[in-house]
Amino acid sequence: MQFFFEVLIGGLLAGVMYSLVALGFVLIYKASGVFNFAQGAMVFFAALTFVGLQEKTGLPFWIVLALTLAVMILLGVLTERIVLRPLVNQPQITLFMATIGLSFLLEGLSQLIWGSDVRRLDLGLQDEPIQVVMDRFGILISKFDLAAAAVAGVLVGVLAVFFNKTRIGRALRAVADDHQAALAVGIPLQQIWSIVWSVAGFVALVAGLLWGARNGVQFALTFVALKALPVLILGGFESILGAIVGGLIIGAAEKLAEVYLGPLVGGGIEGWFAYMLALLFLLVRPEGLFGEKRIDRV
Amino acid sequence: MFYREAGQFKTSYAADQQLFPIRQDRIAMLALLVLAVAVVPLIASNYVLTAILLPFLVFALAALGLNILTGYAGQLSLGTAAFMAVGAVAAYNFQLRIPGMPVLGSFVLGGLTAALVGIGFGLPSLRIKGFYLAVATLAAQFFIPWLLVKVSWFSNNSSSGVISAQPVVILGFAFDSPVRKYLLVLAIVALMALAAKNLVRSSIGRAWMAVRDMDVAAEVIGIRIMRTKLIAFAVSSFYCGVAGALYASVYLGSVEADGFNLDLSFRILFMVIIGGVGSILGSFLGAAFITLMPIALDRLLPWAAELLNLNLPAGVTSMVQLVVFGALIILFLIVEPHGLARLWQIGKEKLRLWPFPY
Amino acid sequence: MTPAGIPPAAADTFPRLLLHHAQVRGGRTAIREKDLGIWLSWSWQQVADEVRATACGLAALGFKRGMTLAIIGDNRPRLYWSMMAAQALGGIPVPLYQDAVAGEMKFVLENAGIVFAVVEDQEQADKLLEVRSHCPLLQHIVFDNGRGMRNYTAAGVLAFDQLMARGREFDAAHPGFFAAEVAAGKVGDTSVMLYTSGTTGSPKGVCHTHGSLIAAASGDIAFDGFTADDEILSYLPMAWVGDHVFSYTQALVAGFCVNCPESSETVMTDLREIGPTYYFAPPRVFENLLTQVMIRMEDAAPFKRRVFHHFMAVAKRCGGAIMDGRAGSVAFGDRVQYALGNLLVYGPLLNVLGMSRIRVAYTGGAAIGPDLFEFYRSLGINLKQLYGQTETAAYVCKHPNGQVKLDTVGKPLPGVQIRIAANGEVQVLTPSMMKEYYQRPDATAESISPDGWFLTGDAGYFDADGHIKIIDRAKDVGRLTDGTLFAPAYIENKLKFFPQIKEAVAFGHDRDTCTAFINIDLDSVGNWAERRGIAYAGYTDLAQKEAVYEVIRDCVEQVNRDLAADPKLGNSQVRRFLILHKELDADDGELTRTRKVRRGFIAERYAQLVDALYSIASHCEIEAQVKFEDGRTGTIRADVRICDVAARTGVPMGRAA
Amino acid sequence: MLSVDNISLAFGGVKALTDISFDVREHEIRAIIGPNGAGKSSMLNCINGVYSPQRGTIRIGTETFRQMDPNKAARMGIARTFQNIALFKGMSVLDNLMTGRNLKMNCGLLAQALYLGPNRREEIEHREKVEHIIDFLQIESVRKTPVARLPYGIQKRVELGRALAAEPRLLLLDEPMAGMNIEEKQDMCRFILDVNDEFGTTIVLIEHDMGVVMDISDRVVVLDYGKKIGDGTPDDVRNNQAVIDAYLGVAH
Repeated sequence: MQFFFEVLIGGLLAGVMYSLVALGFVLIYKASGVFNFAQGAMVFFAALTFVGLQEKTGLPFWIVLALTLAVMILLGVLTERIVLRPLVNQPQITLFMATIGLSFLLEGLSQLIWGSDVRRLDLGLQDEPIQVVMDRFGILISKFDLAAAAVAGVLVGVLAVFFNKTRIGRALRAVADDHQAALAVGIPLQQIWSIVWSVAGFVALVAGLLWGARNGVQFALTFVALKALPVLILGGFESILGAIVGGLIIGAAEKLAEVYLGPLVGGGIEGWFAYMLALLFLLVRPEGLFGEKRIDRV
Repeated sequence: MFYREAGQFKTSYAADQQLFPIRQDRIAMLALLVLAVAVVPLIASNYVLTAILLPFLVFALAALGLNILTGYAGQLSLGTAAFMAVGAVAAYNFQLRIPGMPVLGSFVLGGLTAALVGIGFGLPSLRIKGFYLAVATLAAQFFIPWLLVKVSWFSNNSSSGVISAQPVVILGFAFDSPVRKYLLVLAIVALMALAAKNLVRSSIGRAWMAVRDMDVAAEVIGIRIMRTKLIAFAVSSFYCGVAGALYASVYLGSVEADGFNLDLSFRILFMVIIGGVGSILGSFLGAAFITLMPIALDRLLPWAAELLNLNLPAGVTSMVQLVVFGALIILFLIVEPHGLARLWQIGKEKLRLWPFPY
Repeated sequence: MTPAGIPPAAADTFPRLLLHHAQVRGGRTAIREKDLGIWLSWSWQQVADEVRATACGLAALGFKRGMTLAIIGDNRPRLYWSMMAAQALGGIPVPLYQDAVAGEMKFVLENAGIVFAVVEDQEQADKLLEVRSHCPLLQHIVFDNGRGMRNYTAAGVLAFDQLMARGREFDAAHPGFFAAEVAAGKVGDTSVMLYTSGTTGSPKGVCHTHGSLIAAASGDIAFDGFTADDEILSYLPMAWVGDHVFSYTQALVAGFCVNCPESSETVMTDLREIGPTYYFAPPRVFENLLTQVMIRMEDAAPFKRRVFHHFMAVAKRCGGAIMDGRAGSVAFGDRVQYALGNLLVYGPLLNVLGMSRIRVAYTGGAAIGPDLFEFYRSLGINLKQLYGQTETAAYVCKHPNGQVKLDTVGKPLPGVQIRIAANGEVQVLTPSMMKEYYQRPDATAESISPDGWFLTGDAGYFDADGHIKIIDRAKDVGRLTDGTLFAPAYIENKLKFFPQIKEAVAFGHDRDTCTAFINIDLDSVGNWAERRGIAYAGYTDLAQKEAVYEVIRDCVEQVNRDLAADPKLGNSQVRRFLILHKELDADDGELTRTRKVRRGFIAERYAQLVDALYSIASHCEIEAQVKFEDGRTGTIRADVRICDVAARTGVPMGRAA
Repeated sequence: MLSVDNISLAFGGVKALTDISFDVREHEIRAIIGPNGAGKSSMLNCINGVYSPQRGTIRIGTETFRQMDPNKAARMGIARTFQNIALFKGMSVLDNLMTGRNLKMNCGLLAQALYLGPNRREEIEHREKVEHIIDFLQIESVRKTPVARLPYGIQKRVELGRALAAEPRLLLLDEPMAGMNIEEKQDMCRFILDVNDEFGTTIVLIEHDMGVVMDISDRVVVLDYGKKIGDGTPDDVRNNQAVIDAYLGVAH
């Protein structure tokens, strides 16, 4: 039984990591109605920039962090300027494909600038279990996971408040519903989108650091985005809460399946299991856990 | 400028609805066919045949399949490679397990199997729309290759999961040399393209476009949305299946389920976007573009490097290729969302109206 | 394929010609009509059968020899067949203008004693039903397109299909009847009655015989070598002699194929689809076409515009010469450029207009500006001028191939003699002369001289090469107080050549100077104004703009330069002009149905303005009655500016822009 | 031909229609009028199944339905046009009309792929029928232009053409003359009368323009705030006090 809990908590903590990335997707979708496939590439780009700067400059952690954040904000503004502004009123499918193009661009660019070899990323957090929990319950919970979960939790809280309460948050939601209507009301669309993409860049940076620290900064990081997709399906594209809950469910389910279901079928199921789960869920509720039901007005 | 349409009038609906109503288009198409069938095999070197033309044709077929689903029926799919994998493995197994099965027959059966799988993964499209559907097809993209590799029966329990495909022998005539392979694939692709063009301009094609443009209106005039979408999935997967079978047996020579990964799906999606969403010609233009682009880059980059005398480390070309791909996608979506096909169409329109602007 | 040649002498009436073609080339396509998106075609044999059924149908209804049959509608195969059917029974088809209002038709119905009428659709049928109370003779109205007429119960209204069904019954019941009727036809019978719109007095019915029309048609065919392979598009009003000669008599004699467009809006697209080899159009059509081409080219991309204007200049330099076969006189460099131009500009331009297959193109019915004439010839269209009236079946003068002079109407045709009377009037003796004006012996006597010559009413003279040069209507030709010849139409045509000017009316008879009213072309000047950011509310507002007056003044000055160089008309230069505040319109009676200016009526109606022209006033207040499209009348008040133009001395012939 | 019995429709709390009953006779032009938001379009959408009413039944011919679905309605010969044009933007006028005929085409998939033989014959046969409609609506000159490029008035006509292409028994027109000038309105009225007269189609028409309604409709239903306040010939509706109040806005 104990082993079950350990796997469950491990799964939940991994789930937090997923929801962190999913958050980036939700943020941009909620604000600009764009399903940003390049979020994964942004995570990889952020991590690589951070590590690259750390090596090159040798500056302390916090300064490098600030520098990387600046780079990410610049990236956010540039993306809005070059890619999104000309495509303002295009259908969602076109914007979606543009982000696929963006993800390829970012992947190529980051490796061009910083080279493509795998690098260690040390966050000062060790990946060993926490003694006290280990003794009492005998469950192996790595300090790293806990810390990561804490950071993610804080970040999510901040964003939830930001979205629902502040003036900019309301403007973001208006823009998501209808670009033209928002423009008509006088909301500075371009400015709003730059902010949103910068914040998404920040989230990507945090996710990049955490993921990078866990399994090294390398090209595989871009596949993180593919992990986050099922989370979005479960939680619904528009809701932050959905992203969190979805992430936890997927994380836990995946770990449990890997441990229990995997051997029966010959292992390696973590690739598609999350998707099948999400797919089944979709058949029941096509717009996800918290998504609003879309009424087709004729 | 070259069009002389004066005097070309139609005396019957059949004439008016034919594939190429304008004589100059018919001449151009005929010339193209003669060039492809007679001239190319003579002058093209083996390298050109195997490295450029074969993949171009196979990818064009797959892009055609995806275009039917995404371009005409409006259902976004990211799982093209998975359906190609099904086609390839099914064709291999049909040939292996049923003695005396003709190669072409196995291709068709491979396609049909892919169509069945396609319908399976198409079912969710009835309830869900847009992005959610893209994710459902992504599920197929991850699940199917894993399944084909895992279940060893498919790969005739070869350890590495890589099986050498059977030689292609039809009616005793071995299609082994590059020229013969090229002609075989050309014949298949041309026929299927013609079939696709016919489908698109008859009633099922209009039903697809109706569902794509406004499914509420389509339903009201009596189009069965579910049936139309499933047919789109089936036909599209059939095309991808056959493309997969050709890709494995004729082009690569080996059937390897892992080879049909997400990256291949994206490449085919790019072909459809850049080539032109919703146009048969667009699939071919897109396939040509995406196949030729890397080769052109390989030649161009070293030359450019010398020019700017930077020393480029080895692995760079593939990186630059990624960047260029991404940039092109964005460029096309901004400049001409309907891709090369629309540019081709505008060019043709200008020629017909020359020297007038409208 | 039998050589085109003239059919045997026995086939000397139109019905017999029809049967001859049905026999000789029964399978070939005789006529096509674009309907429901595709071109439906009928072979000569099918046409013969349809005409037979129609004729017997008419006979079944009581149509007798010598009766008249009214024909009203767009160019439709069935209306042409009705003509042949009437002629087969020895009757006289009387085509009317389809855009005439019911009132105008009433006069013709009474004058020609119409009992039977074949109409195209509900629109025409309603007109006839409207005036039926005034024409007791009118018994039977047969309609072709029955849309909207399902529950018409008026007596004698019959569908064309019913007519043919009764015809087939009648034919079965009287087997020899049709052949006998056709055989009974004589060369001297009246084959058609065309009402001249006539600038003065009420219309007169011109009666032509089979003989006169076939003589004219045979002459035309021999002159230009038409064969059964030729294709024409018939889009002109059937009541106009131009269409009758072009798409009926010549078609029946040469046996070439007539194509009827789908509707009046789609004429240009149908012209492009058919690509006719023989084309005829009044100057107004060529003028509109030129304006359209210029406006579209103005909107083209700069590069395309430069290429276009460059090669047009080349064409202006040497196109005409090459067209006339005098290529030798053209510099080698120009010939290469012209060939290149053909590939890049002229070929595609003609192809888009649908004129690339034209072997021979004629214009006539009104004078055409020399530069407009030269524009089309330089593009490679073998455009030639023909001269003739309804009374002479338009068979008087034509430009022979290769001898085209820009300001003449060509040489007398074979079998035609021309003499110039004392007062400068052109008189003609031609086999294609009409028999008489229907029931108007007085009018007939007036226009045919005792020794059988036809008095054309046009003033003109022979030039050095034996070409006839028409300057104006004889009665309009006047003299300035100092005696110089004043030909208003000649001046007006020079003005009308400019795309900016749509219509012009010149005054000068018994005056010491010459002045003019000008109508600007709203499309062309409007487009020009938009390009320069000049805002305007409508025609009246645009017409009074200062900048517009400037542009028109340039045109008038150029015309003056041309006139100055002409020995006979040197002094009749336009000294003062004004731009009319409204467009001259046929509905207001200012133009005839074929858009010819009715000078007398206009002079009388705008006497106030004419006087102002001859005073020193620079403005004139005017109020005019206007009839709007839906029948309501209203008045337009405007303050019309008058502008002076400097006279030109004898400067050598300057080229108009 | 069609009878609607105490239909009620609500979206959550919003009561769009309450207890509406009226009938439509064969070959009749039945108008539904009422101020904006009276529930006219919702009524039409219930008849052809786009919305499903909570209470009441719809009887078409002999069959009675509680819930109608658009596909079944189409197959039973009910066609309609939409208030804001629902044409297929990606297609030309001709293709839009041909799509209207898809119920009548039943060539198999393989036959369509080969195109020759049966499919070609079927395409040509249906093309001819569509050409009659094009001729009827006088839109020959725009036959091959993409629909998106056409002016508003012509698009309305094309949508009417698409509905006619299905040769319906019952035609539901949702404000066919909205946003048209006088001339276009006269043309559209003539088309509607011709359709009713030539093809014998029963027409249910929603329209604001009183002049048009009074001229061409045989009987009129008046809705206001989702309730039926008037039913009968144009004349007795015109001097029905409740209707006048509804339009002149007497306080409720």
